[in-house]
Formats: sequence, C-alpha cells, structure tokens
Amino acid sequence: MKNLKTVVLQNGEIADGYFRMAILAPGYTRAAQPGQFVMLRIQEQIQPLLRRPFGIYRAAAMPAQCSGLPEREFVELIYKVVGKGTTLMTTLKPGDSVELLGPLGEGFTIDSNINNHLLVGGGIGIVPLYMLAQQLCKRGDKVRLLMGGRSRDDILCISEFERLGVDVNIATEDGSLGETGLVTAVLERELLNFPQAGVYACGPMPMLSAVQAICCSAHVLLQVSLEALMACGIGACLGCVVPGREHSDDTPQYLCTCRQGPVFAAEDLAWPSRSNNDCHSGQGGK
Amino acid sequence: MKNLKTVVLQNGEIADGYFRMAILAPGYTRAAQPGQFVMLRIQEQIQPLLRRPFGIYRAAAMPAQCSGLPEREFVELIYKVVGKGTTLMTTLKPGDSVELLGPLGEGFTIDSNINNHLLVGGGIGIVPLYMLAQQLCKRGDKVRLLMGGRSRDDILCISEFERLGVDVNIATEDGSLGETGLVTAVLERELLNFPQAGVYACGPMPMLSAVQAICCSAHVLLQVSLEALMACGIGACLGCVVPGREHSDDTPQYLCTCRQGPVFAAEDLAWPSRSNNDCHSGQGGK
Amino acid sequence: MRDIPEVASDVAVKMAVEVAGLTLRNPVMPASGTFGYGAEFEPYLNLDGLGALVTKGLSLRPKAGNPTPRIAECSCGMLNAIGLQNIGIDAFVEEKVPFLKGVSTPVIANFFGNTLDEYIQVADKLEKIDVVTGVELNISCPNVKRGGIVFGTDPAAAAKVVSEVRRCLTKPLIVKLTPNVTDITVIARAVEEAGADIICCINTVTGMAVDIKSRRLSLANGTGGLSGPAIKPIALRMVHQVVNAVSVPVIGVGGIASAEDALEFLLLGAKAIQVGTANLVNPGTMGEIVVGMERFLAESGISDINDWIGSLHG
Amino acid sequence: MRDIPEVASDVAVKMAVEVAGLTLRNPVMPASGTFGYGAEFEPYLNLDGLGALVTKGLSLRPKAGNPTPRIAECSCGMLNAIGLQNIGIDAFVEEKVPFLKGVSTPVIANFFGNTLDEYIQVADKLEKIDVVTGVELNISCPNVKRGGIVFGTDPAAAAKVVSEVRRCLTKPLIVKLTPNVTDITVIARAVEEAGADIICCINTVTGMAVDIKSRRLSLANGTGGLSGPAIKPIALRMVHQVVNAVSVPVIGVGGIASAEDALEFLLLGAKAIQVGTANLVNPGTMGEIVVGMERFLAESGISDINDWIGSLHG
Ligand SMILES: Cc1cc2nc3c(=O)[nH]c(=O)nc-3n(C[C@H](O)[C@H](O)[C@H](O)COP(=O)(O)OP(=O)(O)OC[C@H]3O[C@@H](n4cnc5c(N)ncnc54)[C@H](O)[C@@H]3O)c2cc1C
Ligand SMILES: Cc1cc2nc3c(=O)[nH]c(=O)nc-3n(C[C@H](O)[C@H](O)[C@H](O)COP(=O)(O)OP(=O)(O)OC[C@H]3O[C@@H](n4cnc5c(N)ncnc54)[C@H](O)[C@@H]3O)c2cc1C
Ligand SMILES: Cc1cc2nc3c(=O)[nH]c(=O)nc-3n(C[C@H](O)[C@H](O)[C@H](O)COP(=O)(O)O)c2cc1C
Ligand SMILES: Cc1cc2nc3c(=O)[nH]c(=O)nc-3n(C[C@H](O)[C@H](O)[C@H](O)COP(=O)(O)O)c2cc1C
Ligand code: FES
Ligand code: FES
Repeated sequence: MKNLKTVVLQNGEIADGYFRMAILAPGYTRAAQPGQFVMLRIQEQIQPLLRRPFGIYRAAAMPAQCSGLPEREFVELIYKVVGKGTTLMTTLKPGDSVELLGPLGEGFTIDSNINNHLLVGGGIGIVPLYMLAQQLCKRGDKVRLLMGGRSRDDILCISEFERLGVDVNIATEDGSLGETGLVTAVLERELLNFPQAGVYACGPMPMLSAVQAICCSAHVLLQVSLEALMACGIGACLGCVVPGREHSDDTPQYLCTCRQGPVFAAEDLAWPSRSNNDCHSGQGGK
Repeated sequence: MKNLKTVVLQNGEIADGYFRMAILAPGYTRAAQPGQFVMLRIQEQIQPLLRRPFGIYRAAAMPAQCSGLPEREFVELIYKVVGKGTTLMTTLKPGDSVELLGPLGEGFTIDSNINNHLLVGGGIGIVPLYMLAQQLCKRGDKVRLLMGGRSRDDILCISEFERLGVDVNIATEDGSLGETGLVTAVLERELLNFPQAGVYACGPMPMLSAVQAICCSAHVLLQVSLEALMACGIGACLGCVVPGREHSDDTPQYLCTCRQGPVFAAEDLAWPSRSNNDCHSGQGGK
Repeated sequence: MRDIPEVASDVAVKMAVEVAGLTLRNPVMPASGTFGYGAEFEPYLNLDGLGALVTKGLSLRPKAGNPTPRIAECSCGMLNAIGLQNIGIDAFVEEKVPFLKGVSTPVIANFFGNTLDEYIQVADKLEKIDVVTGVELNISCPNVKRGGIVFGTDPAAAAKVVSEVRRCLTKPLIVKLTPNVTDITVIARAVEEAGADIICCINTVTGMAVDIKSRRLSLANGTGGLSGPAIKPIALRMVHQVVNAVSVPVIGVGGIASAEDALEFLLLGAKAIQVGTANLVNPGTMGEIVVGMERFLAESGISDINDWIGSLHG
Repeated sequence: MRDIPEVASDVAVKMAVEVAGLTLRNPVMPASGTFGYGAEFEPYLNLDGLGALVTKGLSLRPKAGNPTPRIAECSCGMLNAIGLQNIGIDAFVEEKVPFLKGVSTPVIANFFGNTLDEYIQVADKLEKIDVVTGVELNISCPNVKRGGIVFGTDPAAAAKVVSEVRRCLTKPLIVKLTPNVTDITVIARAVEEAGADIICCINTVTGMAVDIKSRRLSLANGTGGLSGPAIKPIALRMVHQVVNAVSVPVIGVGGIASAEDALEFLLLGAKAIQVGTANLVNPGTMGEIVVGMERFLAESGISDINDWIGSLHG
C-alpha cells in the first residue's frame, strides 16, 4: 500500500464507452492480489475532490528495452465512462500525471479444496475476475466465465480470458452476442453441471442479489465483489460501509467495503432474499 | 461583445515565464480597439471559477489556405505566468476549447491634434500598446516606445514594434538590456525632447504613479491602462472599481475599470501625488 | 466554435410558473447584484427569455460601496464585499427604468435600507414605479454593518421590517434571507407571518480570505460574502428546510451554474431559482439553463415543469 | 513518479508550538473522523512527524452510525453523514490504545455523548487513559439529532457540558465548535468561561445534495456535513472572529489541503491547525503540509513558526 505519484502509460477506448488505462506502478506485480482495487487521483486539482476507486484488471511488467528503458511495472484499469471523473480520465494521455493509492482492500480467497470455478461478471464487473482467472488457471483448475451485459458492447476482454484457458459463456439481454437473456440463467444451468463449483461474482447489485439467491439454494460458496461510494479507500472515513449479516434496523452492523472488502463471502452480508439465513449453514466462511 | 466558445490556435513560451496564445476569434479584426481586453475562460470547469482578464495584443486574420481552410480571424494574448489560472493556460494546446468574452472595455482615445506619442510600458504592460502603435503609425504619427522591466527577460516583442516604425528605448533595472534604470527616467528625458507628446502608459501601479507625476508636472496628456481584480468584466459585479478624481474617504467616487476603463484619462483618477489636482487644468479630458 | 444558444426551444415542455401572483415565463431569474440593471447582459442573452429580471440592490440614496479590493476568488466560489454600491432609487427611475420598459420580462427590484425608515421610503417609491412588478427585500446582506445583518438574523427585527414594508406595498413581496443564522426556519416563519409573499434563500455566506504573501486580508472590508458552487450544498439544505417550514413559495439561490443545479432546487420544492455568480463567469448562463432544463424534462417525459417542482421521492 | 516526501527537513525553522499545555512538534494534526484511529495512515505518513494525533469521535457505547449512502461529492467539497460510527470507548482502550502507545506523538481523543451524563462518563474514562494527552469535546456534530447540535448551538447548553466535563479532567480540554450558528463568538466566549483550554473551529457546515436522476436526496440521512476546500473561507472567517473574541488558543480547521492553507489559518492567529477531508483525498497530505510550511517560512526568513502565528498586518 503506497501512494504513487506516477504517470499514465496508455489510455484508449476499447468499446463504446469503455476505456482501458495502463499506469506505471512499480511493485504492483508482486503486491496486487485478485479482487483488490486502487484509488486514482485524476489530477492534482481540487476538483473533482475525491479519488475514484477502480478494480485492478491486471498488473504486469514491460520488459527492459534495448533503447535503455528499464523494465517497467504497470497496472491496468478498465473503466466505464459514467460521470465527471471518468469523463476526465478519458482525456489523459501517456505521460500525464496521476496519483495511485493501492493496492487496497481484501480480494478473493482461493479455497484449495475447490477445483471448479464459475466466474460471473456483469458488464464492467469483468474487471476483478481476470487476475482471479489467472491464478486459478495457474493451479490447473477448471475455470468458466459466465459473462452478461445489456448488449455486445458491454462484453469486454473475452479473448484474454480464453487465452488463459477459461471457458466462456456469454449472455446479452438484447441477444447481440451469445445467448439472449440474463447471465443468472446461465449460472443456474451451469451449477447443474458443476454442483461443487465455487462462484465469484462482480456486477450490478440486482445481478449480485440474484446470484446470491441462486448460490444459496444450490448450496455453493459465493464470493462477491462490491461497489460502494468511497472517500478514502483506506478505512478512515467509514463512508463505504455495507450492512453485514447481523444487520437490522435496530442493531445495525456495518462492514467497511474498502477494508473488509471489496470482496466478501456472500454469507457475511445482509441480502434482501429472505432465504439468506438458511444459507449460512450451506456456505462456508470466506 | 460576444461570448465565443472557441479554440486555441497556438500557445507557446516566448520568454522566461511569458507565453503567447492565439485564439480563433471571428469578428475581432474589426471589433477590437487598442486598449480593450477579453475575459478568458480557461476550461469549462468550476475551478478556477472566474475568467481571467487579458489585454488584446493583436487581432488579425490568417489568410485562406489552398488546403481548404477558410480565412480565420484570431486574437493574440501575451501573458505572464503568475498563479493558478495562468499556469493552467500554459497547458493549453492547439484545438483545446476556451471561452472568450470580448472585446471589452474602453480603450485608448486618439486625439487627432496630437502627432507625437510616447508609449510607456512596464513588463507585461507592453500588451495594450501594440495595437495602439499600429493605429498611430498608420496615421503617419511619430511613435516612440519606452519600455522598462526588471531584466532583459521582461522586455517582450520589441522587434514587432520596430517593424511598425516605432522608435524604441529600453531600460532595465539590472542593465541587462538597454539603459540601466527605470523607464520613468527615460520618460522624463524624452518629454524634454517631445514636450507636446501624448503619453500612454501601462504597467505596474508604482510605475503608473510615477508616470502620472511626471506627466502632471510636464503638463502633458496621459492615458493609463489599469489592472483590477475582475469577476465579470462587463460592469455587472462592481468588483473592479478604482477611486475616481473626486474620491475621498468621506465621499467615495468609484469608476468601473472593466467598463469605464481599463484605459482612463489620468486626470479622471485619484492619484497619490498631491500635485494631482493642480494637473487637471493642464491635462485635457479623454 | 459556436455561439451561446438562444433562450428558446421547440421541446414541448410548459415552463411557466406562478409564484404568489408573479407569472413567470420560466422559473429562471438573476440573483440581485450579479446582473447589474439588466442592460449589461443584452449582448449575451435574450432578456425576454428569462422568468424575471432582478435589479442590483437599491437604496434611498446612492451608495458608494466598500473600498477595494472587493473580490477574491476561492475554491469553487468567490468572496465579494461590494458593499451594496448602487445608484440610488431616484437615479434608477431616471436612468434604468426607460430601458426596462422595453423588456417584456417582469422586473423585480431588490432593495435595502440602513434604517427601518429608509426601507419604508424605498418601498414607497418602488410601489409607484410601474415597470417594477415585484420587490425583493434584502434583509440579509452581510457586508454592511447597518445595512441588513441586524434585520436578517433576528426574527423580531426581520418581522418588523417586513410588516412595515408590507404596508406600503401591494406588489408581491419577496423577502431574501441570510444563511448566516443558527436556524433559518425561525426567520422564515417570522417573515411569512409578517406578510412575505415569497421567501428567497440564500444570500451569501460570510467568509474571509487572506494572502500569505502580503500578510493581509484579501478584502479591504475584511469579511465578504461567499457565493458560487461552493455554497450550493448549504443553499439546498436551507431551501429544503424553508420549503418544509412555511407555506409561501420559495425561490432557491446559491451556487446554481447549470440546468442540473436548477433542477435540484426545483425538485426540493423551490418554485423558481436565481442565478448569481454564474452570470459573472458566463453571461449566457441563464439561457443555457432554460434550454437545458427543457431538454432534461422532455427527456424525462415531463411536459410541465410544475410536475417536477417538489416531486422529490420519499 | 516519486514517493510522498517524508515529514522531515533540514531547513532551520523551529516548528514546535505550545498550545495551552500541549507541546506539539509542529502545529499540524488530523481532524477527528478523517484519520481513523491513526494506524490506517501508517503506510503513508510518519505518524511521529505530526503535531498530534486526533482520534475518531468516541462515545460511551459503540455506535453503528447512519444508513448508507453516507457520502456525496460536491464542488470542491464533500458531504458526510457517517453518524459518528465508532467502536466505543472500551473497545478503543482494548484495540487501539496498544498501537497508540507505540507512537511518540501526543494523542488527542475526540469524544461526544448523547446526553450530558454520557459526556461525563466518557470524560471520566479518558482522564484515566495514559496515552491520551488531551481531549477534544465535540459539541458540534450536526448529523445526529441528539449527539451535539443542541449543545453546540446554544451558549448555555454548551457552557453546561463544558463545565461538567471540565470537572472530570485535568488534561487539556479542547472544545470543538459548530459553524452552524448566527454568532460563533457567543458560543466561543461561553465555552471559554466554562473552562475550555483551547477552542477548535470549525466542524462541518450542514448541507444537502440531491440526485435528479433518482429524484432522491443523495444521503440516506438527508442532510450531511460539508467539508473540504469549499468551506475554507467560512472557517477562516470564524477562526478570525474567535481569535479576536477569546483569550484561549484556537485551533483552525476547515478546508486545509496545502501548506499555504495552513499558513493562512496560522497567520490569522490560530495556534495549530487540523487537516480533515484532505487526508481522505491524499493520506500523505499532512507530511507535505509540514514540509511545505517549513520551506515557505525559511524562504520568508522566519526561523520560528511562532513568529508567523498571528502576524497579520494591520
Ligand atoms: C472497489 C471498486 C471497484 C471499482 N472498479 C471499477 C472498475 O474496474 N471499472 C469501472 O468502470 N468502475 C469501477 N468502479 C466504479 C467506479 O468507481 C465509478 O464508476 C466511478 O467512481 C465513477 O466516477 P465518475 O466521477 O465518473 O462518476 P460521478 O457519478 O460523477 O461520481 C460522483 C461520485 O460518486 C462516486 N461513484 C459514482 N459511481 C460509483 C460506483 N459505481 N461505485 C463507487 N462510487 C461511485 C464517485 O467515485 C464520486 O465520488 C469500482 C468501484 C469500487 C467501489
Ligand atoms: C484589463 C486587464 C488586462 C490585463 N492584461 C494582461 C495581459 O495582457 N497579460 C498578462 O499577463 N496579464 C494581464 N492582466 C493581468 C492578468 O489578468 C492576471 O495576471 C491573471 O488574472 C492572473 O491569474 P492567475 O490565475 O494566474 O493568478 P492568481 O493570483 O491565481 O489569480 C487569483 C485571482 O486574482 C486575479 N488576479 C491576479 N493577478 C491579477 C492582476 N494583475 N490583475 C487582475 N487580476 C488579477 C485573477 O484574475 C483571479 O481572479 C490584465 C488584467 C486586467 C484587469
Ligand atoms: C458581486 C455580488 C453582488 C451581490 N449583490 C447583492 C445585492 O445587491 N443584493 C442582494 O440581495 N444580494 C446580492 N448578492 C447575493 C446574490 O444575489 C446571491 O444571493 C448569492 O450570490 C448566492 O447566489 P450564487 O451562488 O448563485 O451567486 C450579490 C452577490 C454577488 C456575487
Ligand atoms: C468523514 C468525516 C468524519 C468526521 N467525523 C468527525 C468526528 O467524529 N468528530 C468530529 O468532531 N468531527 C468530525 N468530522 C469533522 C472534521 O473533523 C472537520 O472538522 C471538518 O471535516 C472540517 O475540516 P476539513 O474541511 O479539513 O475536512 C468529520 C469529517 C468528515 C469528513
Ligand atoms: S472509503 Fe473511507 S472507509 Fe472506506
Ligand atoms: S469586473 Fe464586474 S463590474 Fe467590472
């Protein structure tokens, strides 16, 4: 965990409204764990005030060059343009200064007893799954990515997963790529084929809730990566909390997304589905 | 007077800490008068909030090009990097968006009875004098520029004045260019040579005060171009006022720099020198 | 490179609002003191496309204002200590009213006094000026020792000046409140009871700036009024409080620079909004705001802005 | 690409200040609630290089805080409605004090209560914790209905809680004031008289944000506390007022993000400063501020920061 005053190496649009940015990041190839994130300060100005949180898609190194450039470690982010900060990010060019705080948070826990993995992503939720897939594939495990989105434009980086040896199922709501429908339908089906699989999900909250309900009834272990509004990313402000399993209006229990998450064992969280409590016996701890 | 959402055409350093920027500005070649200014919005962001005032150095047109580019009018600013806004301006590149409000204010008044002109500039105070020199030279008048600065780095654009046919005297405090000393000493001397000259001055306030005192005793007409903190530049906020001739603590009289100025007849203003009141008979109205 | 858009649109959204007897083409008007007397903005804006015009604050006699420096830029805001410089009510009638007669937009005259008696005298005069459709009573200027602060922060004093002024006026009476109080609802209820037809909030928040190079306060007056985007969250809070505390309509002011900002205040229940500092930054702002609001409402399937006003979800 | 500078410098400026019995290495400390309990910042900052550590506000029992969303970004600022979530004084002793024992910097415990009795009980406990060098009484949190606002906006209530707490404490007592009042000097004088050793101002300014897409208030709590650069002019004004109204030392807080900001507050006479929101944006801020202040003072030919404090020119 460090605050690096560093520079952008690359930044470009990879699909309509989605960008990919590489940032010089010494130390990240060893430090970054699947599911961790960074807080990016887009420019050293007062406005926008807060850093923006982004999952780490990948950390790697460019080899040293004959031209004399030494080996350079970098971190890659993939971001969707949604508001002020991400719009400003699209204007960054190689060499522009940014500040990078990270790697932050608790990532995915890999259970050595599970050898069959279903990664479920919705849209930009693909991001934290790539490093996870890398690690799982390295162990020789069976890894399947179930990827959903509104349309083909929301399905990103699939070939990079395939190159790792990941099997990929795609579902789009408009049918423009893969199956027509929701990725949760694919999950239900695949869980019949792989009833002992570990499930790892990242995507919009309605998707995560549906995934939780499915995993709960199927009695499989689920880890989810959450988003929350964040000011600091390091556990100082308590702005990013989510209700934990024991949470009720009378006795609130809040977990810190930036420090205890962003990846949580589903059973540690409060879910809207009433079946939640019944799950906990079926799901192991994270 | 218009608010143009326009673009930068050129922007580069011309001397240590001084930049020159050309901005696409249809209509300016006809509209802009010597001594007028613009309010520049550096970026369409909330921070920095206020526009920055800059004198118009020059308004001209690039001829149409074979490549199909039509004739393009532009306005040129010369700016000194002093704070947040001007620092941000240095980062602008051709094609970057800016907003240009102008041309604003009352510029220099040219008295057809005067054919001999002394233009007195201090540092960045050179800016409004160029268009003035252009117009005076076009009339076939005798124009002399007395230019002062701390060192040679503060003496800008001299050759451009010379190309108009302007005689130039330079004085620097450190003697690195021209005479050693203050430009006001040069003025005193030149006023002996040209006792009927009209004087036009722009520069830091202490210089303007000294120039006023000199012109007052020499009984020559003086116009000064002032700087003031400005929020709007169009007479709406009353933030930019300066004390007028009748001003006293008991009965304040304020003139609006952005609308009644930035160029004022010296006799319309309040000056520290006690001899001020004695001047007014000697100096004609603007 | 394009020109500022005109105040007009063919989107079929009804933008007119009724605010306590004032019929406004749309809910957008300038905040007093940031729009001169109107004419300054003619080159940049179609004045007839605004909901109303609000003049610089007027007093019985001309007022010279504070010494300079009078303004300072801050993070996302500015401080001003203009000190209510104005030409006085008589010069207003002579020099400005003729121009305003040529504008079809309702004119609201903002005014203030140093004493209760001055308030009353100005109100008397404003009542007789035809072109003045409504008046806005400034009991909130924080810059001038005796020009407001005593009236605006004490509920009894506020009620007194409002009821006295009320008696001279048949025209709609807007009372503009200062945010520099512990509980703005107390003042709001007091002026409502005393006869305010409309409450306008907020005026500037008292602030200060200091220059570490010269080691001096940045404003000659010491303190100044903070305005601009920096104060929007404070203004939204107070508008929300006042809307829920009184039954007269509320005009929202403070940090509005875009259509989205304006829509926020209306969503909280403000019936109209005023744009201040943003006029100084971009004299075409209000035109852009009107067009932007129409577009947003049309895209949201709302055909009458009155359906948006106060439509905050529980 | 470079690392954040360390809190250290060989510029020969004396940075230490004495603030009513507290000896501080330099006048820079975190603002409560933006620095956790200290440990969170160890990777980014040399904790031993700070003037003091100020903890998150502590209460008698653990407090869960408000529902989410709890934060919203604004122009040059942020709103928070954390609702004073904290682990409670007993867990503080068990879980956090051991770490704080390893830090050489004086620890100031910020605390609050829902009732006068709770305030007293927490003060009693804090008096007995060795590692706690001073305490900061929060009578100003605007988020929780009974957690401060009543004490902090009424001079009599403020004086009451201060004098009661004072009786349990031999340690230096800082009282932190809310800016959401008509006249902060009235409260400042009341708490001074009641026994405050130091006055700290300001806490957050109550604000609100609303989302026009969802048509909901942005914070679950409705209102929140505005902090960050946007409030600096308000904080400077109030620090100036309080410095001139009381004779106890004043700690300045509000919008400080740079050495220049910090120097402004000191110039107005604040004896020390706190950094809040800027810690969240950049956890290394305070280190950069200390280094930047030293550099500025050295360049200005000032060899002791105490010569800068309050040295505003007429
Ligand atoms: C742990 C974590 C990992 C994330 N990873 C990615 C990623 O890999 N790629 C990606 O595109 N996005 C990711 N997000 C979401 C991303 O942070 C937001 O899209 C981004 O902050 C929006 O900023 P903005 O200024 O464009 O939007 P605005 O709406 O202008 O932002 C206003 C404020 O809201 C916050 N905000 C808005 N949307 C979100 C959101 N969905 N989650 C959290 N804060 C939000 C902003 O940070 C800012 O503080 C992640 C969020 C979290 C918490
Ligand atoms: C009519 C007029 C014409 C000018 N022409 C030129 C010119 O041709 N070239 C040039 O380099 N400068 C010119 N100036 C000065 C120029 O406006 C300031 O240098 C510039 O605004 C500084 O902005 P900043 O953000 O870099 O400084 P900051 O100090 O960060 O600015 C803070 C605030 O102070 C204002 N300010 C700071 N210095 C001045 C100043 N000297 N005059 C007015 N406002 C100031 C800024 O506009 C801003 O509102 C002119 C000023 C006026 C009034
Ligand atoms: C330069 C300036 C002058 C002002 N003069 C007045 C005035 O004469 N009367 C008044 O009631 N308010 C005056 N105000 C306050 C504004 O009308 C408005 O309430 C305040 O600026 C907040 O709105 P904003 O953030 O949109 O600027 C003035 C504000 C500024 C910036
Ligand atoms: C997230 C957050 C939590 C805060 N919690 C507390 C608190 O527990 N006790 C307290 O006295 N002030 C609290 N504050 C107020 C700060 O200590 C400080 O007074 C305020 O934020 C203004 O300073 P700033 O602009 O530097 O942030 C909190 C502020 C923020 C932003
Ligand atoms: S974002 Fe500040 S505690 Fe998580
Ligand atoms: S700058 Fe606003 S009146 Fe001159």
